[in-house]
Amino acid sequence: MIPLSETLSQGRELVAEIEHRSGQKVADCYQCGTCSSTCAAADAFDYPPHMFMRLLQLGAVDRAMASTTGQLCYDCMTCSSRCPIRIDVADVIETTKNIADEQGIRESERGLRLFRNLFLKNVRRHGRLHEASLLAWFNLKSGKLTNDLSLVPLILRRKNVRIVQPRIKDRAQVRRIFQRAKERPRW
Amino acid sequence: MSGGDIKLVGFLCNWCSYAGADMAGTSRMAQPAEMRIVRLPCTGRVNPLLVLKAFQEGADGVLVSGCHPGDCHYNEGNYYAHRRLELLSRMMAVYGIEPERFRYTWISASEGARWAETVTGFTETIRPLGRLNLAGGGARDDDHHQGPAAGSASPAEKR
Amino acid sequence: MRIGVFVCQCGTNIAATVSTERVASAAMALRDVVHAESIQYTCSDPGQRTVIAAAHKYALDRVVIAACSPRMHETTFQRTMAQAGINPFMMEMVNIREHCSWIHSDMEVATEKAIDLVSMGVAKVRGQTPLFSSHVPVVSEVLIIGGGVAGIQAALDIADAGMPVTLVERGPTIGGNMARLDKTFPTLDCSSCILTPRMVEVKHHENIRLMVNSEVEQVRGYIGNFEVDIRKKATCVDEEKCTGCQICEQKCPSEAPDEFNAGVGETKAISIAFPQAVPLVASLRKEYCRLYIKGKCGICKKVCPADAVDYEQEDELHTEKFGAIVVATGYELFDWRQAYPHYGGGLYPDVITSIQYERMLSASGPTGGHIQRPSDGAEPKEIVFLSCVGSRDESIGRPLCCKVGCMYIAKQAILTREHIPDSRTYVFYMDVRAGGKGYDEFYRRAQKEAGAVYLRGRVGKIYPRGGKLVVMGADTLVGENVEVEADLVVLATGIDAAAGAGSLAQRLNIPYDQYGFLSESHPKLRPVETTTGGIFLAGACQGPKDIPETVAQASAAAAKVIVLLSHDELETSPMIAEVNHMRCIGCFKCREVCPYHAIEEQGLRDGRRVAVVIESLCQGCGLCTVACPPSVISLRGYTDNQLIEEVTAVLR
Amino acid sequence: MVSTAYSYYPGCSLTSSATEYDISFRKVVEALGIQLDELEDWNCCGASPAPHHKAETLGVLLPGRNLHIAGASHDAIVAPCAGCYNRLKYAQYKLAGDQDIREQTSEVFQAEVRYQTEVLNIVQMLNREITPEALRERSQGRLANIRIGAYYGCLLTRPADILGFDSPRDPRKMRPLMEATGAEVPHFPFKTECCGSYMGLARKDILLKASHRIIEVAVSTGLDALVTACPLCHQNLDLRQEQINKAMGTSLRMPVLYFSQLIGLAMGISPEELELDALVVQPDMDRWLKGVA
Ligand SMILES: Cc1cc2nc3c(=O)[nH]c(=O)nc-3n(C[C@H](O)[C@H](O)[C@H](O)COP(=O)(O)OP(=O)(O)OC[C@H]3O[C@@H](n4cnc5c(N)ncnc54)[C@H](O)[C@@H]3O)c2cc1C
Ligand SMILES: Cc1cc2nc3c(=O)[nH]c(=O)nc-3n(C[C@H](O)[C@H](O)[C@H](O)COP(=O)(O)OP(=O)(O)OC[C@H]3O[C@@H](n4cnc5c(N)ncnc54)[C@H](O)[C@@H]3O)c2cc1C
Ligand code: SF4
Ligand code: SF4
Ligand code: SF4
Ligand code: SF4
Ligand code: SF4
Ligand code: SF4
Ligand code: SF4
Ligand code: SF4
Repeated sequence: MIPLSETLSQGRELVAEIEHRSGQKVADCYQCGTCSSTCAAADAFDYPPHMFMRLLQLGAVDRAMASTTGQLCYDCMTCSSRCPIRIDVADVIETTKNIADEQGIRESERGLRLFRNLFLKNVRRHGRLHEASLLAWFNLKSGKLTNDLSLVPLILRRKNVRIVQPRIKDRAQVRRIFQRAKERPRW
Repeated sequence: MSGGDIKLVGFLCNWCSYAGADMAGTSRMAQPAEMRIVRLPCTGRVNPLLVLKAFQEGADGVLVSGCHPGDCHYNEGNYYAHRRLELLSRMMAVYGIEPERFRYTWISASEGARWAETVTGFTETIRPLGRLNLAGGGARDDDHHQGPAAGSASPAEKR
Repeated sequence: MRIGVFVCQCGTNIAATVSTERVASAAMALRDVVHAESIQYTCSDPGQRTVIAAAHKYALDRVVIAACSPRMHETTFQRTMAQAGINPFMMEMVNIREHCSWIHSDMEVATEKAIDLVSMGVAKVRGQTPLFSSHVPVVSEVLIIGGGVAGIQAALDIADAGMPVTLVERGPTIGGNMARLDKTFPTLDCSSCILTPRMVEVKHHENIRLMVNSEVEQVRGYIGNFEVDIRKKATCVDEEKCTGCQICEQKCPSEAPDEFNAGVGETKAISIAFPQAVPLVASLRKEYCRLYIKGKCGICKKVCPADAVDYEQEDELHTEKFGAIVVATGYELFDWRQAYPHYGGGLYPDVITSIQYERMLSASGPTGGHIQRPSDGAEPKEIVFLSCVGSRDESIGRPLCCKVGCMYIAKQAILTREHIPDSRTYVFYMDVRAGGKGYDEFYRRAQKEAGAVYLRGRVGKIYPRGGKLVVMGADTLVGENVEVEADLVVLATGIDAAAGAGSLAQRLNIPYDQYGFLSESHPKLRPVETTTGGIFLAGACQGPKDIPETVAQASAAAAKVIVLLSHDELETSPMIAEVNHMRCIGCFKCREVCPYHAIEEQGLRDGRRVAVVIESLCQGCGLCTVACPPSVISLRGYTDNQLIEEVTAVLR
Repeated sequence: MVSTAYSYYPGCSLTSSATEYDISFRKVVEALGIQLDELEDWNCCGASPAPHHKAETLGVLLPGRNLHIAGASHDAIVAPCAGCYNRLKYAQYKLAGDQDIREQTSEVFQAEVRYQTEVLNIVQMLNREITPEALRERSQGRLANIRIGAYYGCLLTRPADILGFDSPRDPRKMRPLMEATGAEVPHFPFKTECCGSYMGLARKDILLKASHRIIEVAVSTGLDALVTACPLCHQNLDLRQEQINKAMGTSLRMPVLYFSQLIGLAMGISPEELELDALVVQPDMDRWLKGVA
């Protein structure tokens, strides 16, 4: 049950924030479901995109922020490109997810959280991505040691494949970039 | 005070823009109150001298609005209007009037929202310019101010 | 000069934001105003009586009514004036409702503005002189453009009233889109059973002249006196001689697209659209004919037993006079292909439009009433209907609802079950719009009796797989994606105005919207009139409509025409231009600009040549007044002096 | 100093798991006589997880640094990886549109940020350097035996208002060059459907389903190969094709080529030089080139 009198007043500010940051109006959505029917990941979401939009329409932002939708959506924008109202659904989902992050709402999709953190750590350290070490660390930390190992020999069929990327020279600047992003994640 | 110090005059054609302004009213679209509308059959009836006369008599801005090109009730009235008014707007500076004070647009009977936006935008353009001060001396000076005109509480009176 | 000012409260519509009492008392201070009062509902019967009583009591010779828009009640109060013994044109309406009370919220501001507006009205009416209407004779013939069910209905109604009608249809036959339908909702009666007899009636009615393959080119004149150029295009067949035997069509070697059947099947370069066509006459389309492309053939001429084929035939241009015009140009289906690449963009043969499906259902259609997949001719078992394709879709600039899609999908689902009992139909929809008498019941029948599976959601993608079409949609009610492996997909495509409706509207000088649908004068009060006197609308040319509505509107338009033409003469507006002959310099700049050719040259006794205005032609646009170098033309009701007074009243 | 050569941004993938893309691209460019200068000291643009930082600082600063470096020496930068291209365009869009972002970025870079270098993807660049007519001339219908599908995926066209490259619903820009190879390019219904993106490590289940569908439709469309301009798509569709088949219980086979490999083949460059042997699903080159001298 969604207590609408409550959610609609309590959720108002956050919805306005989402609308402002994404430049989209949730009331524009007429719940046609095109977004969901085009989404390759919708089956895995607890709320497919149109229902995600609906939650925001009903002011149930807490539910939207805690849902797996924001975590699993990979911003492919298939939904946005086919929405008959031209709503950038992907942007709405992502903005909501960003706000959830800022509010410290923990992701339930642990694997993805881990992947993102490791990825950024990797880039922060080297300036470039070490695909191999990303895989190794991911497997180690997720406890799925053999994950994707079968791919490694397939990758190694390539001639120039670099197992270890050369680190970039101006690492100080990369550090500054990450420092700034940490201090002010948004402009 | 009726909505500020400035006074704006709008010359609107009966078929499109006047009806558009009606539509804005029917839809209760709030607008600034400085505009005074004069209804005409067609923008083709707007004599450039009439516009200049309005400025001379103390208008701070003049807006002319009619049907979209191709949609004139009289087929080609707005076509002539366009030619005349385009010339007029280029002449504004010659008369010592800021060109922004004169504008002409096309608004149809169904474009109430567009009318409301236009009035709002036009008013907001003129407000910072303030009152028009015609070097040649318009009718605004107090000694020109005669006759009972518009009621005792008229803002013009208090200027 | 004795002016009375009446300030309307319009209940609270005005009085809530404008102090009408203050406006009235301010008006009393204006020159020549001898009476001013505030009235609750001026247009009501007691309101009008108050005005009349005051007019007598204060011996008023001019009146200002500050109320709603003159576009609303000017004629009402002109009539009031006549009753009060005042010339109707000695009354000026001041708009303090639409242009004041409804757009402002501050009482002080709105009241001040209303006072300004009243002072403008008083200034203007002071310069007014009595005007008198004159009369012009009316042509009693009627032009109807478009021969769909709307044009047919209007033509028959008007012709039955005894007025001569010319029905102009640009296609080779009348009947329009309805002639292509199989059965019709909500009663499922057969479309041609209702329509064909009426088409034949048109053909034989003594008061109707039917012109097919014809288009309106130019329109001049005005209400009661239109002059219209009609082009009858050459079809290489003599309409009088052709017997409709179709031998030419059978023998013709050139294939041509079958527009009547919406591309289901092909026809020939010379053909008759369908067996019940009216008139039942062949036409030849040169763009597909070998004789015109390669210079060799001529078979049709040889085989025609009636000697009706005439390759030398030329376009005919007719110029005719009409008193009134009814526009009934109908609709076309939106071409969905560009806009929906995710539905295959027209590449998949088994994704078809609703009108194509309609042709398949029809027993007299190209498949003889058998539903067939275009790709392989097989009978489909799983059939998916998609509503709102090219409707309610802002991403392609088409937010409008097609209005008939939901209902004809229900119809087609029911008919599908009748044609193929072991079939299953699916309907993807967003809302089911079934608002007419018996309509909702009909749509429920599709679910209950025909077993149509209604799925609330739009389809995101269609793609072919193993001879079937995979339709990927969402069922928003269960919140999950769904998929159907369909044999045939039918799109309820959006409705557009007929091609060229916008340019026809420009020729007729009537307004139209961004989709080309023609605009009525007022959606509730004048739904069949246009803003141009004497031109009326019927049917889907005004916006999407079903047949009952189309026919009702056509009869309404006919009634309006009959009322108009039941008088021999029309009253004309006296608000027209007038030349001061004493001061005219004979330059004729005025004549150059007049859109109605209403100015002619006249010699005076002193030998000067001056301009005169032909009263019956002048429409009062005022263009000439501005063009005249010495400013000697005045427009009655809007003279230079009046306008200057109006402007200065508010600025002083 | 501004050079007429292109600044070349290979990005991380092209130098590790997708070197065949790098190699084949360089080979094609070399054959066309164009100079590529690899961007000096480039850094990762953050493409994979950065969608979730699209609106954020990192999404501008990381690719912004590459733009900045390129701007010192080149008029145009080419990024064959669709993800890199997408990120560079995004950073450029942000920098061009917002004075404040420009100032803050300049502060971090300790120099006035240069962001106006033209950003090109591989399709744009090759279309500029070799017209379809010229390629047709060179290829002499070399690939006439096969049917190939253009697979655009997501990052090359979306968001359309920022990338301004091709229609997001119905992209067609790959087609003219593909047809100039002599191959038949039938309509591929899944050309804009998502392959599952970077879900590979964390939620393989989602990815495999999405990729499976694309391969399945490619097979049922009767294609001999798909062509892509994105290393991530390639990874998901080619490298993981065994995983896909295993997870879905199918035995589909669909070679997936890089755009540069296809163009290279048409120009007569050998499959070995284009490193076609690195593909997991090997095309039947004998059949493809049957009858070609
Ligand atoms: C698939 C489908 C199924 C439908 N089923 C039903 C149903 O079951 N029941 C129902 O009530 N309604 C149904 N409708 C709606 C119905 O077709 C319309 O209500 C009706 O046809 C409108 O008639 P009309 O005369 O206004 O227009 P039309 O039928 O479009 O006729 C207009 C005519 O004007 C002609 N014309 C156009 N422009 C010009 C020009 N410039 N000069 C001269 N002539 C011109 C055209 O050639 C045409 O003959 C259906 C519609 C569709 C698309
Ligand atoms: C809440 C509500 C809101 C609405 N809002 C809108 C809206 O915003 N826009 C819109 O377009 N429509 C609206 N409508 C619909 C609108 O009211 C009707 O379309 C319209 O009033 C119908 O007019 P009518 O003349 O047919 O019937 P009515 O208005 O019902 O008039 C019938 C008249 O006949 C009289 N009468 C009845 N029987 C007899 C008899 N035997 N002998 C003599 N006289 C008799 C009645 O007393 C009555 O005066 C609304 C309806 C409702 C219920
Ligand atoms: S496609 Fe657009 S309108 Fe439709 S449900 Fe999704 S967000 Fe709403
Ligand atoms: S952007 Fe997210 S929600 Fe939209 S289609 Fe892609 S994965 Fe689904
Ligand atoms: S005259 Fe106009 S303003 Fe007055 S009551 Fe009638 S509708 Fe209302
Ligand atoms: S043109 Fe001649 S052959 Fe053709 S239908 Fe008419 S009469 Fe018959
Ligand atoms: S001339 Fe020949 S091709 Fe042309 S319409 Fe007649 S029979 Fe057909
Ligand atoms: S009538 Fe039905 S199918 Fe047509 S646009 Fe409206 S809702 Fe869609
Ligand atoms: S323009 Fe004026 S002066 Fe010239 S002919 Fe016409 S009325 Fe006379
Ligand atoms: S007002 Fe003048 S220009 Fe207009 S129709 Fe009359 S005569 Fe012609």
